[in-house]
Amino acid sequence: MINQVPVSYYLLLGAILFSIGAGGVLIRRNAIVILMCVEMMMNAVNLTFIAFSRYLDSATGQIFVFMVMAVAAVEVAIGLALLVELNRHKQTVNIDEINSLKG
Amino acid sequence: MEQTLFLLIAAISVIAALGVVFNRNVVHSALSLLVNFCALAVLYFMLNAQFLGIAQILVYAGAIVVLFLFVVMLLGAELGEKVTSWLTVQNGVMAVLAVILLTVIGTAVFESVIQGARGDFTPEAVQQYGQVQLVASALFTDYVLPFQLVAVLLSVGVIGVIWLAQRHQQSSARREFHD
Amino acid sequence: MSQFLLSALLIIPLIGVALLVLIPRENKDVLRWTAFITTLVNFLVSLPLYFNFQSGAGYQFEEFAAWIPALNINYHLGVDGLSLFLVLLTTFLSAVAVLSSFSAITEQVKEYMALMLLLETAMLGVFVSLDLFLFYLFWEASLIPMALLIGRWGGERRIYASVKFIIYTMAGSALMLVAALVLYAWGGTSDLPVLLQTLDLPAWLQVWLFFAFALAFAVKVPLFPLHTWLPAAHVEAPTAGSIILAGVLLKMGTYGLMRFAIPLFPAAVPVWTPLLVTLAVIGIIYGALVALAQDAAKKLVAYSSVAHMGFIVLGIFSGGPQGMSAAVLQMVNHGLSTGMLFFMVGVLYEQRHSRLFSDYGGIWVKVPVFGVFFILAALSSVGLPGMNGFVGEFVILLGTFKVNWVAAAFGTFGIVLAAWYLLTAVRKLLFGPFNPANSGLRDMNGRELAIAVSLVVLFFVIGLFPQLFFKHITPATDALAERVNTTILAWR
Amino acid sequence: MTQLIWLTIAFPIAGVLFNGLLGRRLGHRVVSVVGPLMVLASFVVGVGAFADLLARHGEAVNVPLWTWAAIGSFEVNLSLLVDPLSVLMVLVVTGVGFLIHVYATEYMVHKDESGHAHPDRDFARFFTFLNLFIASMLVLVLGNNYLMMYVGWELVGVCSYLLIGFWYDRPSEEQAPIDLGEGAEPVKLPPLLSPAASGMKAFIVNRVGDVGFALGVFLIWTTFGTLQFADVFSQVPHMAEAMPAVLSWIALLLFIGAMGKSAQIPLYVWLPDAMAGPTPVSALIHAATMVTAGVYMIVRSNVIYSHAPGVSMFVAVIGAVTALFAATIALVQVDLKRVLAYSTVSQLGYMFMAVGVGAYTAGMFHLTTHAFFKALLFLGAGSVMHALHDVIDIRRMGGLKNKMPVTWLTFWIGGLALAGFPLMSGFFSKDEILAKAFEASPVLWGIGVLTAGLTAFYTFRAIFIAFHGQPRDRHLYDHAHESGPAIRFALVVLAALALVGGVLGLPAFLGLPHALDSWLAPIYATGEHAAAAGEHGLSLGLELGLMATSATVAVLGIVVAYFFYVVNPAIPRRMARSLRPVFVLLANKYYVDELYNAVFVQPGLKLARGMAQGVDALLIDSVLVDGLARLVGQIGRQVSRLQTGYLRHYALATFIGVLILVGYFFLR
Repeated sequence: MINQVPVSYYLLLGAILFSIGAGGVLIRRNAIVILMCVEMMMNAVNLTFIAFSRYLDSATGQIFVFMVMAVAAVEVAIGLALLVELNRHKQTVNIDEINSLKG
Repeated sequence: MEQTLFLLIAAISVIAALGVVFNRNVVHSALSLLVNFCALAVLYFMLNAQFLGIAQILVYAGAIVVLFLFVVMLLGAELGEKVTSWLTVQNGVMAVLAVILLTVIGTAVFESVIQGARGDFTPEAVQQYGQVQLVASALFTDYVLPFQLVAVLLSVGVIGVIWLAQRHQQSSARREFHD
Repeated sequence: MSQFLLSALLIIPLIGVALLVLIPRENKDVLRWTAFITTLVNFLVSLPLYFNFQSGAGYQFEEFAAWIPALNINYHLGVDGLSLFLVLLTTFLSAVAVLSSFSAITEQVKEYMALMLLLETAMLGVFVSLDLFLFYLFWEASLIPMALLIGRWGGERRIYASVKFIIYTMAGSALMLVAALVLYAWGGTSDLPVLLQTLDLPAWLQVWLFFAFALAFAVKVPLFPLHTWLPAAHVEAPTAGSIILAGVLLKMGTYGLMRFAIPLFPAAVPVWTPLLVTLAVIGIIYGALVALAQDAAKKLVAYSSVAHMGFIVLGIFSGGPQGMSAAVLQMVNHGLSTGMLFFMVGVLYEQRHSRLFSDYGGIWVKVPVFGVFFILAALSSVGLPGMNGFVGEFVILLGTFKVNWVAAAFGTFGIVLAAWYLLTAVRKLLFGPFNPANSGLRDMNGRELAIAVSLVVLFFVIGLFPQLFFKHITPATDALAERVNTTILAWR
Repeated sequence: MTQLIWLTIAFPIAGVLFNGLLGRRLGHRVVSVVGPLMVLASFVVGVGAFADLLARHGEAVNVPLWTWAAIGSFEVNLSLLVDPLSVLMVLVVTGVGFLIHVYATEYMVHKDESGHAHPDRDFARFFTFLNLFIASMLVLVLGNNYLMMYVGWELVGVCSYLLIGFWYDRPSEEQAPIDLGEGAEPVKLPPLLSPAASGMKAFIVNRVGDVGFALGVFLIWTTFGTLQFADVFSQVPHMAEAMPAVLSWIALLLFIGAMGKSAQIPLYVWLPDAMAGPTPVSALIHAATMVTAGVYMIVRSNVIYSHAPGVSMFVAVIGAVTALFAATIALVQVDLKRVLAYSTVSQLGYMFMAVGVGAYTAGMFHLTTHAFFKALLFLGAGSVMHALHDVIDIRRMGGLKNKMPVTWLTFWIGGLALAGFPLMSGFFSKDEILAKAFEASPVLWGIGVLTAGLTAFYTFRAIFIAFHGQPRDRHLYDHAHESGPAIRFALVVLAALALVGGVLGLPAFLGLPHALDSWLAPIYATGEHAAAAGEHGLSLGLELGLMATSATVAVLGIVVAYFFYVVNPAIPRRMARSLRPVFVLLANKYYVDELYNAVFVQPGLKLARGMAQGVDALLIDSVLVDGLARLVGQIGRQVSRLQTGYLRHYALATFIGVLILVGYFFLR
């Protein structure tokens, strides 16, 4: 199954997904959606890793994705836990109201 | 044929991604995230990374999206901001920035020829040994240390979450005591 | 024994601190006397420095020990004509300061005395170290005890004063550190004698390095625009703190100029001399004028220090050996006479807790002995012949006149202003109708008398027999002047 | 005895230490013995040295003490010079000094009605300072180099400061306005400065002069490389050709010092106010010795001045103008001591006129005679004050001659000498000056004669008001009594000296040797005697004529004074009323004090305050230093505002960072 699809397509797709994720992080104010967008950005990166691994015939790409997945999982878990905790205090997840870090 | 399949899947994933960002209802965006992950899983299969495709579905689609939905249910779906319209100036600026990032990476992707050390993970080898065996052999030989570290990371993560949640019980318990 | 003398001088105060730590906090008198005896012992140990000092030009009582061999930085101590009398002045004034603070300081006496002893070590370190980094170490070390002394036992705005004191001096000396590093890079070593022989920096670099060093020292002197920390620090410092601050810390600036800035960068001296001489002369006139307008005794004496230090800088940059050796002697003189003035003001402050002239007036009738000593101190500061001030000022102006008669003319006019503000101070304090508010004043007790008499005796010894001092100072300053002149000729 | 000359200084210093440390405990009697004894001892040593010097025919001897400082080419060895000029000054200083010390032992002790003696509270301190003054004056006079002269110069300045301000707790006094009779509005007089203020004024004005002197000394060292008199004077002739300008500058600068110390025109303002000090101080310091230091300095440096003709003429002119100026002010003074003070300024003007025209001997001669009769007059005034409980305003005196015969008689002798009455010492010395002045320029002589007349007039005006006529204050008159033995002794001895003083310098045509001229000749021998001051350029007839005119002018002054104040006292008031503006001007001393105050003192204080508040507190301290601190504080606050607390901003910041990095790496 030779791949007619050149690697640049995959990379371009990865880039698009990454940008949409970044845009989402910047636009949305709901913490949960932001976390989702972050997940999307990570996945875009995974995609490019696998694309490289496929076209450079080396397994390292895939192993990296493996690591990234682990990190992503932990990150979401902790993120959501924090979010829940935050909600306990501020009764909101809208990041604009959470500005106690003000200088 | 494969190209048309790729384009289809790509379109689905992009639309799903946009769905995540621009959906007023958090649950809908979570679901569109699920679609996106599945689309990506298919792409992984096409890129000869079957194990990761399965892992993608298992970890991301199965665990993380479910976790999101669980949290959304816990906190109540409507708590997000009441988005009146998407066309505020700020969103515009952000969107423009995102597009700029896209163009920058995009141009880079096309110009520079991908080069790197060609490994031995050729499709033929895959046929011969099987994709999972090859990945496993790489993983447990020269990447065994990262593997251990990931293990540590995951356990820390688990403990962290439990502690956070547990603290949550104590404080509420203590609060009753005080009030 | 004599070749470990300098290290002994540095260590004795530390031993004193150790003793203080052992003594419980309650019995204050034991603390006070231990501290005083330590400083006294240190003074007596420093006397042999003078008696078996051969008045050649070289460094004497040298001590050499590798400190950081890897970086070629070593613990190199030594004394020559420039620093001999400053060491003696430090040990003497430390003893005077400790003795004078017996009745002034009541709370936390242990910490106070410990800080005084640490300060003494740091100051001595500055004057005896012949290694650039060792010098810098002691230079910064001397800041901390003095700042704490001002900060803890000072007057109302003491925090402001001590913070200003630290930051002002640190800012100056930071630049010096940079210059020292550059010098170290060029010279390969930080040992002064070695540097003096081997160093040949390009002229432009010498100009900049001289600027860096001179700035740090100018802050300390203090030279005209950089002097505003001095009155603040003096007014808020406790009496003993002021004595040490005026008596010794200011001299570290002028000493630094003569020990490091001028010999290491002789080519830069003619470039910077006009500016520094102008600032010195402005300092003399400006310091005197501002002192004239002061209504508090301590501030007046503080500004008089600015004026007197102006003379010293004028002497240093007068080029001739006369100016330089007189400048060194004038450092000692200023230390003694301003130290005594601060001590006398302190004696009054202890009883009346007020520094304003308006609270005093006509007190000579109430405290005759105090009056006599105060007038003697004022006259020594005015530069009455037969006392120490005159020797320094006259010879400095003489030396400067030969090179730059305009500066000398302004400087000489400065002594009129000096007479004006000092005698105004004497008139506001001692003369005039008796101010009944001072009826509670007591005359000087035995302890204060001992200090005053010892200082006045020194005034007359220096005033009548300055040659005892010049014979040791002159060889060193001749070498310095000759080094600067030869470079100028070669350079030109 | 010459080798022991240093004793003359050692004795007074011993007195200072003794009285200073023990005086208070041992009571005033011991102090009043020790004080004068020390000065007497110095006098005896002085006479011994005088005898030796005579034997050696005036050949100078140096008595080395110790090396003061030796730095490279700057070498100063302290040593005392015993030569005719310095011995003469030693004798004058210690002689007159001793008499004044004896006088002071009684003057400083106030007797109340019951005859019980109350010594002044600081009796010991007074004698300590008086001895210190004698020692300083001797240092000035005996020093053999310009450094010691400068040291003495400043020391006597400090002593005069301490002694003027002796009664430091006395406030300034108001002076009663002068009433001109017939309903004319009385003339208000400025208040008298307090002792403390006048002491400080004296010191600072002296210091201004000392600045000139110091610069002169520096210039001497810079040009001649040495400060010793002998070396300097030997190089002067050669320097006169090489750099005459430098020589004139040296002469001028040294003269500025003399102006300050000897109260000449611009810097004389401190002397009248110095009268706030006790009268012995006025007599010793402000009449006989300190003020003559300027004249001594010029006579000592006669070689320099004779090679700087321009400056010498300037000196003469300043002297003449000061003489006339001071004499005019003295005409209307109501305070006896201030009349004498202005008279001293005037007589000093004479001396400077003499040395200005090169008549150094005449200057010294007048200095000596002036020391005698002016000290006598001051002591007489002191005796009057002592008797009238410190009242010195002559308008409250009158007819004291029958109450105080000795004082009155000695005052007369002093007055005659001061006025230059024929055969008195003042006559000979003043006449010699006028003769020499005539040689130099008739204008100077004219001013001199006019001033002589005025001198005679104001002297006898004071005498007639105070001692003759009817007592104006009955209460005071009743209490007046003749002073005690010590005062009378001093007055009589000084009167004798004033009488015979003339013998020192009899005019040549009498055939008798001019003692002083032959005595001082050696000091001129060092520099060849440029000005032909030695032999008389005048013909005998002309000299007799000059002497006659000055005699008649003196007598005329006395007669007019007698007519004005004894025969018909109304006349001076009527004249004053008619010439009111002139009278007011003189009474207020040409408003010179107010001028100096407005031009120097107030602007100085205002500048000081301006510098203190404006430049120091505001510009440097709060604007630059604290300003810098505030600036750093502000910068800190601004930067902290970047931390808005909104996650979006942080995300955006990170995003932009990524964008830049990616852009840089990919597009490079």
